[in-house]
Parts: sequence; structure tokens; C-alpha cells
Amino acid sequence: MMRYAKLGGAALVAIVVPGCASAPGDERSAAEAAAALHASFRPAGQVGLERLDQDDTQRACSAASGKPPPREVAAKIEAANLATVRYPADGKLIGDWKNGEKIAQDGRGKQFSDDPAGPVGGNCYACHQLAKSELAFGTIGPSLYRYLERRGNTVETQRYTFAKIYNSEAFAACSNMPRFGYKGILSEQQIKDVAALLLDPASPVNQ
Amino acid sequence: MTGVRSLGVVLALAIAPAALAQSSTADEIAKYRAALQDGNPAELWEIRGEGLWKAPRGPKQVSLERCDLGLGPGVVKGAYARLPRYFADADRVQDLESRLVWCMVTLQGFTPAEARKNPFGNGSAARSDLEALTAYVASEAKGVKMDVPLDHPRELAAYRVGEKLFYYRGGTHDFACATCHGEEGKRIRLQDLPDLATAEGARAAYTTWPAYRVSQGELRTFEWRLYDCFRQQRFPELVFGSDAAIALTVFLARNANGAPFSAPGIKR
Amino acid sequence: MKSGGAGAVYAALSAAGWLKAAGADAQSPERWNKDAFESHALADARKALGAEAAQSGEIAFVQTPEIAENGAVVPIGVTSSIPGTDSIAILIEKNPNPLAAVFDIPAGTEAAITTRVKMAQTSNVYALARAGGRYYVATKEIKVTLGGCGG
Amino acid sequence: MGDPMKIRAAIVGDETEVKVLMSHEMETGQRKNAKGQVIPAWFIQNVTVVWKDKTVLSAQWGTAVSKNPFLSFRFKGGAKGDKVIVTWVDNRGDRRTDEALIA
Repeated sequence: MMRYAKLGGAALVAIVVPGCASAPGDERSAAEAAAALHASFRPAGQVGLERLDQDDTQRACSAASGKPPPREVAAKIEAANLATVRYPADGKLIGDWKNGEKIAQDGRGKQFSDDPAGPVGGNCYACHQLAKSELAFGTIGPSLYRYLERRGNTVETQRYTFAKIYNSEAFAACSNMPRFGYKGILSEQQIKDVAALLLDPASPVNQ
Repeated sequence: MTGVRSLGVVLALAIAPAALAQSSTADEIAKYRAALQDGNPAELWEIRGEGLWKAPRGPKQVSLERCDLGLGPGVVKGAYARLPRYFADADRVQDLESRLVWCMVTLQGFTPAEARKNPFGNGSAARSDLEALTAYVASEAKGVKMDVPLDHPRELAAYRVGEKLFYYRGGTHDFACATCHGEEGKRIRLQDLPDLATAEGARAAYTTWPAYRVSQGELRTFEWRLYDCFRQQRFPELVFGSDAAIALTVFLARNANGAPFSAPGIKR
Repeated sequence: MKSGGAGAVYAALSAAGWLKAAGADAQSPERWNKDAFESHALADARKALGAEAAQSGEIAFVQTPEIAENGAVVPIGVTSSIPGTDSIAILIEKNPNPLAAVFDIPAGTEAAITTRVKMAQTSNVYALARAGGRYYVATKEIKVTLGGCGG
Repeated sequence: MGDPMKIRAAIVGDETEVKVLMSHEMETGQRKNAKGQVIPAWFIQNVTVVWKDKTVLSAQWGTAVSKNPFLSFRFKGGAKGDKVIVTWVDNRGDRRTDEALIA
């Protein structure tokens, strides 16, 4: 199999995909697909061709073709990604929910059409229900309305919430949710602000 | 999907009032879409496209009326519903857009760069002949059952590559086509997301492209749909008529086989 | 222009002095209520139309959804059941220029028009109908939603 | 001069239903280009619909009418084969006239 691994930041423990039951024809299609992919894109704006190169998590999840990965692969993906989580040095996990709401609404950032100088949003509403007043929410992810009431405002919840936004694959292998911290999409402060949107009692999410 | 679903179990589901608000929102959005059906500006592109198809153009000053879209030279009726397919003269699997470029080059004498100019239009400043031609040819397949062939080995190979690309995760956000289009009954913001790996989902989606996008005021082709999905996936720029574009189109068009073609549609 | 009849009517109105030429074309006989269309507030636009005092009347929004999936194209249908309706106007309160359109309805034409407008944000939409020199009004709130993945 | 309109006119009961699609940018004058410069307003200001030398509808439009405008209405009378003539004029003084036969 062709490898295009190029890991940024913390190196991941290699995730071996044991016997993913691929027929020889399937292997060939995968190789052809990788070749087609690299011949079919050109760099634009802030986006270079390295975006096509997969890390181990992306490769393992692609091989699963939309199905859940085998249990042992999932466990490895989660462990490797959990190891990447960098908690804030100041120990504060909760920021400003008002800023968090703006980040949750904003879908810009990292596209070749976007200004590389930002802003970059989290686009949480694309997939999740959050504040009740926003009718245009997606359903790819679960509703997070009244998150605080359901999870309780404990230190454990705060740590989980920060880490889930930082690297979703740490808790759910092959999640559809981006790894906002690990992949450098959102800053630490932005993650704190989104965590506040979920956990601040004054946040509209909890009204 | 797995990840999100397991998180969903942990978090419990949306509470009742929210669900209620959601259903009345869906009703009103359905009304909105229904109100747009009467009077689709895509027709303005169809008129222009028909004119371009029939007009003598290019260095050779001939029309495209001898262009073979797969059903014989000049046959437009129903051609879109049988594309992409393998063309022996080009020795390539081609979708409609790349076939149009081929005909503009071989019949009319345009250079490939001229033929591919403005694949995606931008108002009156940069109008796209390819979008107009595509709208016209697509409109001539209305009601025709999708029947995309996989008889040629190259067609089958393209389908298999397209399927792989559909699940290919990459970029800063780990997105694949399947991230949004791999599960039935989901939506992004208020837009329903078909599961394109199933016949039902592919039929509902593929047969409504090209479409007039009200958010842009433009007629958009299926090549544009793929181009803009990849932009939002945070991938680099998809090359017009590239192998990846055509392989994905074969995968999705073939999955839609059996459904009556009903584009150009109108979408938000 | 082949529309001789309409041209004649406009020419007569233009001579009356309360019409303004469209664009830079001095020959253009069409009238366009600059003051009303360039007003930034609903009240100013209504004043410029001479419709400050309007009473509620039998005006219906037809095929007009309460939620727009995109603000760039919002379908609006207005039907007036007030006898003698000779003009219908559509105003969007929160647009930078609230007045969107004015339709003159000659005798023999139904006081019912359908068009599509842009809405900058969720807003009240006003339909004004003029009959017998008096104005009538109806209103409806239309919510504008965000869409898509790229923001 | 703009692109052709798509005009449909059809008998419905004792009335003629007219539906028109026009090709126009309908630029609001509120938007900015990539360089931050305001894109000047450019929009249809007047529309007239004429049947048998009689104006059956006239409209004044502002910038809020959507790009590629759509208009639908009905008038009494009209017979199969009659001409319906639609003219628009924009704020630059450009105009376009198209016609359709009542079906």
C-alpha cells in the first residue's frame, strides 16, 4: 500500500490495520484511487497538496469504508489520539461562551477560498443543535442543547469536553468530528470558549 | 458516523420541544422549496446553452450538432442519463463536461484551454459556456431513466476508484465525502444530506444536478458540486475534468441508475 | 420599445412633473420613485410612497413561506381582495432600503403578484395595497436561516 | 442589452397567466469585491408587460428584487396566439424587450 504519512505536531503511534480483508482488486483500486487523487488536485490559496496525505488515523478510518473499524483498531486509534491532547497550562478549561457562540456559528477557515489570516470557526451548528434560538442546526452529531444539565458541571466533564473538542478521535474512533486542537484548527483559547458555550450556566445552550 | 453515534448515546437525545420546533421548521422549508419550483432560472441557461450548441463557433466555425455524446453524433435527447461512459475516440471515461470540451476541441478547433475557460461562471463578468451547454443537454434528459454503463473495464475501474475516493479522509478536518453523505436522515444546518452510497440517496441527489443555486444566482453543474464539496472538505482545488472528478461522478451516477432524471433543479 | 400604449401613458405622467427618468437615459419614459426606493427606514419609505396612514385590509401573503432557506431568494406572493386595488408594494423592514417593489395594477389585471426578493436578515415584510386613493397594509414575519458547510 | 427572457403566457379559465424569468445581476450596491471596493448597484428599475397595446402590468423595482428575477401575475382576456410583450429597463439605461405567444 502506498503511504503518504506526514504527521504534524505530536507523532502518533503507528496504527496497524490487521487484515482488513481486502481483495487484491480492492488493493489495486486503493492504489489507483491514491494516484488519481494526487493527479487531480492543484494547490490553491492556503491549501497545498500535502492536505491529501493521510495520517495513520485518516488512513485507518478510510479503509473502514464508512463502517466502524475493527474493535482493536478502534482502541489503537483512540489511545494514540488521546495521547495528543494538550490541556491548558494554566489549568483553566472554560472561557467566554459569547465568543464560543461566534465560533460555533462560523464555518470559515482552512478552505482555499478563506483568508489565511482568519478568522477560523468551528461550525458546530452545521452538525449539532446548541442554543435553542438557532433553528438552522444540523443533525450529523447529537444535540448538545442543555449539555450542562445532562453532563453536570464537574471537573471531569470540563476535562472531557475540552479534550473531545481538542481531539474527538480520542473518545470515538473514526468520528465525523474534526480534531480541532490536534489539527490546529482552533486555538486553545477558542476551544475554551466553545467549552464555555457548552458548560457555562449563563450560555444559551443551557437555557 | 460511529464516533458521533456513540457520543449520541452518551449524551441522550434532543428533548421534545426542540424536536417539535425542528418539524415545523422542516415544514416551512418544504414550503420554501415548493414555492421556488415554479420558475427556475436554470431555464435562462438552457436557452443560452441551446444557442451555443447550434451556433457555428470556434476556428472551424461549425456547431456542436455533430458531437457524439454517446448515443451517436448530434443525439442530445437522453444523453445525460447515460453519462459518464467510456469513449473509444478519446480512450477515456468522460462525463458530459469533459465530453463537451473534447467536442469543442476536435470539432470546433478550440484549444483545450479555450474550451475549458470559465468552467464555473461568475455573473455577467465571467459567464460559463460549459454551464450553459450542460444545462441544455441535461434538460433534454428530463424524465429519462438513469442508465450509466459499467460494461467497459475502464468504466468499472473508474467506479471502483470513485468508491475509494468517496471514503477517503484527508485535510485539516479529516473530511471524506462519506462524512456528510454516508448516513441516511442527517442534515447539515437545515439541508438534508442524502446517503450517496445507497441507490435511494444517489437517485435523490444525482438526478437533480445541474441545478440553479439561489444562494449564488448561478446554474451549477455536477463538476461544480464536486469542486465545491472538496473546497469545503478543506482539500486543494479539484481539477476540472480530472480522473478523480470523473471517477466520483461514475460512482454516484451509477448508484442513481433506474431513477428518472429530473434536472436542472433548483436549490438553496 | 414596442409598447406604444404604455409609452404614451408614461409620457403624459412625465409631463405632469412627478416622474423621474430611469438611469442616465433622458429619453427613458419610465418613472422610478427614487425617494421611496432610497429611503433607509420603513417609515420614510412609506412616507415617500404617500402611504404613512394605512389601515389593515384584506391582503394575503400567498405561497410565502415563514422560513427562507436562503435570504438571496425569498418567494413573496401578495393578493389583495380590496376592490379597486390599483397598486401593490412590498417592503422589508430590516433591509438597508426597505422598499423592494411597487406594482401598478391596471383594471383587468388581478391584484395578485408573485415575485422573489432578497432579505438581509429575519424581518417583518409589509404588503401595501392602494385602493380608491387609500392605503391598506398586511404584515408577515419571515425568518432567514443560514445554510451549508462553508459558512 | 442582456440575455433573452423566458416568458410563459397561458390561458387559465378566463384569464391569462404570465410568468417571466429575466436574466439580470440585480447587484445591490451593498456588496464589496475581493479588493474591498463597493460593487456599484446595477438593477432593473422598471418592468412593463403589454398585451394588445394595453399595459397589463407595470412595476418599479429596487435592489432587493432577487438576481435573475421572477414575476408572475394574471390578467383578464387574452386569446391563444396573442402576443405578450415584456420590457425591462435598468438603472444604467439598458433595456431588453422580449415577447411570447399565449399558449
